[in-house]
Amino acid sequence: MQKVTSELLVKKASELLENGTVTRVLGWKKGEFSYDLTPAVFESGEELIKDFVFSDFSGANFSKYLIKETKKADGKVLVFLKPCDSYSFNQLLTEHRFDREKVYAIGIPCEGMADVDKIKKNVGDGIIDIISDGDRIVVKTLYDGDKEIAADDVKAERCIVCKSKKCVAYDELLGDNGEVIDSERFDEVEKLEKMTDDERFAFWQNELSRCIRCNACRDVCPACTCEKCVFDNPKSGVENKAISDSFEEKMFHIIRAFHVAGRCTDCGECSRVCPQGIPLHLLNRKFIKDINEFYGEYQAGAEIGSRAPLVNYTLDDIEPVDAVKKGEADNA
Amino acid sequence: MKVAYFPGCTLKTKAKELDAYARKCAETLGITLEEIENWQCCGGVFTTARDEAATKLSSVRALKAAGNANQMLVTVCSACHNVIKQTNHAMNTDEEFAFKVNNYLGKGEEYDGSTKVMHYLELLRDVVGYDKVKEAVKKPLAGKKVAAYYGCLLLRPNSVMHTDDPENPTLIEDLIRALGGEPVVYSMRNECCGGYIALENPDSAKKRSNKVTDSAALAGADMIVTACPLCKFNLETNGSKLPIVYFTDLMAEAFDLKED
Amino acid sequence: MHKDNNAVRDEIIRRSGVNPRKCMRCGKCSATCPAYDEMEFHPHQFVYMVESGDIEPLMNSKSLYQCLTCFACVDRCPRGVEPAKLVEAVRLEVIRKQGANHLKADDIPALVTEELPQQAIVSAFRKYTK
Amino acid sequence: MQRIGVFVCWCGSNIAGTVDVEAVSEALKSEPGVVFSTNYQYMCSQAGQDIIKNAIAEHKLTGIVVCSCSPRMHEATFRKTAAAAGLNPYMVEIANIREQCSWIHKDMATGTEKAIILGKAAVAKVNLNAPLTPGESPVTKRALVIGGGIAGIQTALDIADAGFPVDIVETKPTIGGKMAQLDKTFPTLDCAACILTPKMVDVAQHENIRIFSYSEVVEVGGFVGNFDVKIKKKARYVKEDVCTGCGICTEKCPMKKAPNEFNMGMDNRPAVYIPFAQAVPKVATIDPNYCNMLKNGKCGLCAKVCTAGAIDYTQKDEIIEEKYGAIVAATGFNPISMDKFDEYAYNQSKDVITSLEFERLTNAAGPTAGKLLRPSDGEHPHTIVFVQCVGSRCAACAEKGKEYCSKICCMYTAKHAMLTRDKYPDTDVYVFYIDVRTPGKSFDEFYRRAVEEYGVHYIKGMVGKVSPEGNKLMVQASDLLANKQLHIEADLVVLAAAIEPDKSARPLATMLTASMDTNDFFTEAHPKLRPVESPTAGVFLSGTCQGPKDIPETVSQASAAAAKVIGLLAKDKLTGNPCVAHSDELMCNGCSSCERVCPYGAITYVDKEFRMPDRTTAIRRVASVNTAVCQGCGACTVACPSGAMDLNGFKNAQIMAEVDAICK
Amino acid sequence: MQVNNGYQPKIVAFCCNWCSYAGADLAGNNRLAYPENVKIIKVPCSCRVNPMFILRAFQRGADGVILCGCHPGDCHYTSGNYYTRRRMALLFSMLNFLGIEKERTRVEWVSAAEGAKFAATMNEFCETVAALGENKRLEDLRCKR
Repeated sequence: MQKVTSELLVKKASELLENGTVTRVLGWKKGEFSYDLTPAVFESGEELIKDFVFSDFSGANFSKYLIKETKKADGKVLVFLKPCDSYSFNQLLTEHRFDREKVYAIGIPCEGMADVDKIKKNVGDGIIDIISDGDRIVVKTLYDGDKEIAADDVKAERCIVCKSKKCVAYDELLGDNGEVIDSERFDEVEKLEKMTDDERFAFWQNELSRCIRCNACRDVCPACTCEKCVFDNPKSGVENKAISDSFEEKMFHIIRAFHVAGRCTDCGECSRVCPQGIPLHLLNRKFIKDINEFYGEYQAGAEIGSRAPLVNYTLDDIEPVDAVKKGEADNA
Repeated sequence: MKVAYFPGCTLKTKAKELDAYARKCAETLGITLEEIENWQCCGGVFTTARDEAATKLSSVRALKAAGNANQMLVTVCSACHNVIKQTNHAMNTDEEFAFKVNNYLGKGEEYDGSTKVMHYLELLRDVVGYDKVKEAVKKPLAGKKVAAYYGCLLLRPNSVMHTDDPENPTLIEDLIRALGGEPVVYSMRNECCGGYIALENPDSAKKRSNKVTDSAALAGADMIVTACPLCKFNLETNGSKLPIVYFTDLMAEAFDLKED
Repeated sequence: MHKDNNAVRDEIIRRSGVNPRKCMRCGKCSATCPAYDEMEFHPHQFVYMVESGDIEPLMNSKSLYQCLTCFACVDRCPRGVEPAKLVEAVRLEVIRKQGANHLKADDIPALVTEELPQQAIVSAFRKYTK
Repeated sequence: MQRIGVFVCWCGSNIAGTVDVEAVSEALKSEPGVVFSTNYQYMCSQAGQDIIKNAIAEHKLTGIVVCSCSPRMHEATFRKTAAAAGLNPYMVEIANIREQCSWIHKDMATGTEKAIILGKAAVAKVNLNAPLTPGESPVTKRALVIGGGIAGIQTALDIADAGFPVDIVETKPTIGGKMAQLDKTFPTLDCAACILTPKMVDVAQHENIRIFSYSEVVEVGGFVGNFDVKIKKKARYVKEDVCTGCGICTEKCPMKKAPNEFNMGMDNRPAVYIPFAQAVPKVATIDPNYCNMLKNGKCGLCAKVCTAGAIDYTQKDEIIEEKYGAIVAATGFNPISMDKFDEYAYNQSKDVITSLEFERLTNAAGPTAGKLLRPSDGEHPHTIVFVQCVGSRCAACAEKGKEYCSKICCMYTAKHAMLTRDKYPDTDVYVFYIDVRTPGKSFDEFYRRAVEEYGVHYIKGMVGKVSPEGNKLMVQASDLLANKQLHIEADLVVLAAAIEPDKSARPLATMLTASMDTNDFFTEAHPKLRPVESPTAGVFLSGTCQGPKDIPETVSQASAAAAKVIGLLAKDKLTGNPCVAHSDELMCNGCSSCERVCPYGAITYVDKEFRMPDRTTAIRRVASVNTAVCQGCGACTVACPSGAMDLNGFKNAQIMAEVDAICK
Repeated sequence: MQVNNGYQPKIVAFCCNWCSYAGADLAGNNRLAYPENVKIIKVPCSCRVNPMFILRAFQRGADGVILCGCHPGDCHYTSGNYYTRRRMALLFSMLNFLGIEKERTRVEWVSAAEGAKFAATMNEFCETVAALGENKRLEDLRCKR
C-alpha cells in the first residue's frame, strides 16, 4: 500500500497546480509548533513545500471551507479528504452548499489523529515540540530531552471509536479505501443514559457551565454553515452572543445539536476545537443514536441526496413519550 | 473454475452414479467440484423450528468449510440443497438463531453467513450458461420426450430458495432443451412426491407418486428426470411406468461420457 | 381459554416464528395441501387452533406425521402465515417429551428395503424423533 | 410602536360572571403599546363593533386585541370590523377568555388573573404584527383532465357544461378506458357500451372539449390557477383531421398479426387500426411496431387505399404547450400481472383467464362475437370456476399481490356467474370466495339472486392449484364449510385479479408534486372531508387513481372533482391565505430542508446574485415560496436551521413574545 | 393572585388550530375544568412549534410544556404532525439526556371532538409536573431576579 505522507501530498498537489487542474489547494499549514497546524490555502508549489504538513495533527476537516473557497474565484480547489471529512463533503453537497464542479477531491486514508491534550497530559510541562513519526510520536521537552510515545496511546477519542475508514467521496484516491467500521462510538452515550436524571444533570451542568460561548464549535462544524446563525440574528428572538446566564449555554448547545441532527456526520470537530474540553460530540451522538434506534440506521453524508431523518417520516414512527421511555428501558 | 461441493449421504451410497456423473459433466464444462473436507450428513430435512440449532450444525459447518466470503457451495441432491440453503438463510436473517449456532461452533469458528448456496442446476444456468452446455453436447438427445420433475425441495419455500418461478419453473426444461431433448411440461412437476413420508405412510407416498407419474405420462413423456434420490426412489418404488433418471445421467449421455 | 394452553400456544408461536393472527381464513393452505386427505386436522385448522390455544387435539392427532414438508402451503399463503412451520412446531412439542418419539430405532429394520436411500431414513429420524 | 386598543367582552354573564372585565381592561391599559382599553356587554353585536370602529378612528389605532370568545367563533367578525374601519384585518388578535377561561374556572380572582395574562399575550403578539395582504393570482380558465376513461369523461363533460374549456389527454388512441371493454354493468346489467358510448360522443361533439388521444403529459410547471403543461402527441401516422374513420385501411392492411389490446390480446388486429367501432376520435392509428412500411419501407398499401389521403408515414411526435387553471388526474387502473400466481396456471393454459378477459369473451364485439367459448379450442365450457381475491388482500410479507381489497371483484364475479348461468343453463358455475363483500345499493340483493335464482355454487374457500391435464383444468380447492378438499374438473377458470393504479400515475404524481400512498394511489387532501382533491392546490382526483371503486362511485367522484374545478375556474383571481411562509433570502442557505417537508411543493429554489460583505458578488441558491400554493402549516420554519424561513401571522418572534408574556 | 395552598406549576400548551385548539374550545363549551395555570398558544399546526419555543418557555419559567396536535393521519396539512412526532421524540429524548425530567415535556394528540381528553390531559399533566416541583434545571435565573 502506498504510504500517504506530506511529501506525497505536496507532490500530488504541486502536479495538479502545475497542470492547471486546480488553482488553489486547501491544506494543513505549519504553525508555531509542528503540532498546531492551521487550515490554509496554498497557491503555489513553493508555498506547499514550505508550509504544507500532513501528520498526526492534521485533524482539521476542510469540507466546510469549500463553501467560501469555491465562491471566491474561478478554477478548481484541491481538497484532501480523510474518510470522516468525506462524509461532511457529501452532506454539504446534499445541501447544495458548494459547486462540486469547482472542487478536485483526493481521498486519503487515515489511521487516526493524535490528541495534543493527551500528549501534554502524558508528558507534562516544558514541551517544545511534538513530532509525529509513523506509529510513534516524539516529544521534545525543555527539561527531559526527547520522549517517545506510541501514537495509539494518545489517539483522539473520535479516532479510537472511528466509524469509517471508507472515503465516500473523491475524484482520486490515494492508497486503499477502507471499510465502514462497526465502532463502539455510542458506548459513552450509553453510559450517560444509564445514569439517573440527577447524575446526568450534574454531569452536563459541570460540562456546559464551562462554556465560554467562544463559538469555536459552531465555527468549525461542517454542518453549521448557515449564512447567518440564529444566535447572531437579532430577528430570531434567541439572539445571544455571549454567555449571560446558566441557561443560555444549554439553549445554545441543545438548539445547535438539534439544528445539525440528522445532518451531523459525527466528525468530532466540535469537541476537538473546544478550548474548554467539553465533550460536545456526545450531544450529537445522542441524536445519532436515537435516530438509528427510532428510525433505522442513518449515516449523514454516506450518500449524496439522501433524505435526512428529520425531513422524513413514516406513518408508524415512535411516539415521543415512548421515545423517551425507550432510552430508559434499554438501560434497565 | 473450482467450486466447493457437498455431495450428501445418498450420493455416497445409493446414488453413486449421480455423484460420479455430476463430477464428470462439471469437468467437461470446465468446473471442478471440490468436495469439502469432513462434511457430515445435512439431516435430510430442514427443521423450521427456530429453536433447533443442533440439528443444523452440520449444514453450518459445511457452509463455513466452503471457504471464505462469497464462495459458492454447490449441491446436487435437492434435499441437501434445501436444507443447506434454508440454514444459510436462517443464519442471515434470524439473529437469535445465528447467535446460538455460533455459540455451539465456538470462538473463532463462527460462520458469518456469506457463503452462497447453489444447486448444480443453478450453476449450469447462472454460471456456466446453457449455451456452453449446448456446445458440450456430442450426442443430442434428439427425439427424447423428457419430463422434468422438480418436486418440492428444489423450489420451495420460494422466499428462501429463489431457484425459479416455483409455480412455472423452466430450469430443467431449459437444460433438456440444451441437451437436444424435448421437454414435456406437465402440471404435477412441482408437486410433492411424498418422499419424506415413504416410511411413515407408504400408501400416502404412493398416491402422491402416482399422481406425478400419471400426469407426466398423460402429457406424453418418455422419461422423467429428477435431481433428488428420494424422489427417484419413491417414484420408482411406487410403480412408475416411465423410467426415472437423474439429470446428470442425461447430461452424461448427451456429453457422451457414459462408458457402456 | 386455559392458561396453560396460552403458554403452549406462545411457545409454539415463538418456536415457529409464525403469527397465526395474520390468517384471513381463506383456506388456500388446505386447498393446496397434497396430504389433505390423510389428515384429521387440516393446515387451516392448525393455524386457527393454535391461534385459539386449542392445541391438545392437535398434539394427539396423527395429522402431525402426515405433513409432507413440501412447503406448498408456505409458498401459496397470501398472508405469509406459513402453516407448515406451525405443524412442525406442534410436532416438536410432542416428540420432545421424554419417550414420545414417534419413530423408534427398533422399528427401522422392518421398514428398510434394499433400495431405500439414506436420506429417507435420516429425514424420518429427524422429523419424528428427538 | 403600535397603538393598540383593547376591547374586553362580557359576553353577557358568560365571561363577566367569572372574570372581572373591568379589572382586565384596566390592567391591560398599562401594557406596552396599549393606548385605549374598554369593555362592553356584547362586543360582537353591532353596538360593540361600532365601539371598536370608533376607537380605531379616534385613537388612530394600529392594532386591536379583543378579549372574548374563541377566535374560531368571531375572529372573522372582528377582522371585518377592523377592515371596515380602515385597519388591516391581520392587525386583530383575539384573547380567548371565554372557552379557555371563564367557562372552565369558577373563581372570579382566578379567572380575572388568567384573563389578564391571556390579554397580555395577545397584546405582546399584536405589538409584532404587521399588516398582511393576501396574495392574488389570476386563474387560467381552462382545465386539463388526464385520462379519458369514464372518470375523465364525466369530469370533462361536467366542467365543459359549466362553460369552461377542457382538454382530455389519453394515452390510448381512443377515449373510453376500461369501461369500454366491459360487457354488462352490475347490478343493473345494462350494457356498458350502451351507456358509455353516448357519453363519448358527447365529449367528441362538445365545443368546450378537446381530446388529445394517443398523447401523454410530459411536463407540468406552475401552480394552482397557472399550470404550464407540455403534452406529447405521439405520431399516429394518420392525419387526425383528415381521416374519416371509414376503416378501409384497416381492412386492406396485410399485416394482421398485432395482438389486439382492446380484446386483451385474445385475437389480432391489423397494424393500422381503429381500436373499436365506437372509438372517439374515430381515426386510424398505425402501430409502428408492426407496420412494414414504417419498419422497412415495404408496403404503403394503406396510403394507396385511403381516398382521403390521411396516411402520413413521416409524422413526428409533437409537443403541445398549454396553460391550465386546474388539473384532474383520472389515470385509472389495470389488473395486476398474474406472473406471481402461477399456481392458477394463467401462464400455462389459455383456458385460465382474468375477469377482464372474460368480459371480452362474453361481449358481442369481442373475439368470439359474444359466444362464451374456450380460448384454447373454441369449445363451449361446461364447468367454470371463478376464483376471487387473486392478488388482493395479500400480506406485504407474502411478497406478492396487494394488501388492499380491490372492491369491485365480488360484484363483477357475481355478474359473470349470473350471466353465464342465464345464457348457458347447462353450465356449472363455481365461485370460490373468502368473503363476499357487497356493500352498495342493490348489491347484496344482486349476489343473492346469483345464488338463489341462478344456482351459482358459492364455496367458501380458496383454490390451491389449477392443473392443466389434457384438455381439462383440474382445480384443487378447499371447501371450508364442508371441511373437504375439492377436486373439480373444469373447462375454464376465471381469476378475479386485483387491480392496481396505472403505471403512468407515479411519474405523473412526481410532475404534479401530488402525493401518493405506498400502493401508488393518489392521496387525497383529507381522507374524509376533501376526498376529491390532492393536497397540491389545483390538482383534483377522479376515479380509481385515488383508490379502487366501481362505476357509480367513479362517476360520483368524477362529478365531485368537476364541481371543485368549476369552483376554482369560476374565480377571476385566487386570493391566498396571507399567513404563508416567507424566506429571508439573505439568510437562506439553499439547503433544501424546507422543500423536503413541504406537503404542497410550494418551495422552489432560484439562483440569485448577492453582494458579499467584501463587495464581490456571488450566486447563491435560495428558497422561494409560492404564496399561491403555500397553505401556511409552518413545517418549513422548523426544518430551516438558519431561521430564514418564517411564517406570516405566526412569526417566531410573535410566538416567543406570547411565550414570554405567559411565563412572566 | 390567588394564594394556592398547593404548588401550581406553570404550563404552556401549544395547540394546533384545527384539532387541539378546537378540542380545548370544546372542553370550555362543556365546562370541563383544568388548572388556570395552563395557558394555550395557538399555532396553525403542531409542526409550527420550534424547539426554540419550548426551550424559551422553560427559560422564562415554565415548569412544563405540552404540545397538542391532530392525531397522526388526521393532520389538516396531511403530514405536519408526522414531522412534529419525529422532532419532539428527538428533542424530548435529548432533554432527558441532559437530566431534565422527562415528565416535564409531553406531546398529546387531541382531536376537535376530544374536549374531555383535552381537559383530562391537562389535569393529569399539571399533577405530574406539580409532583416534580418547580423547574429549576432549565430556568433562566436572570429572569427570576
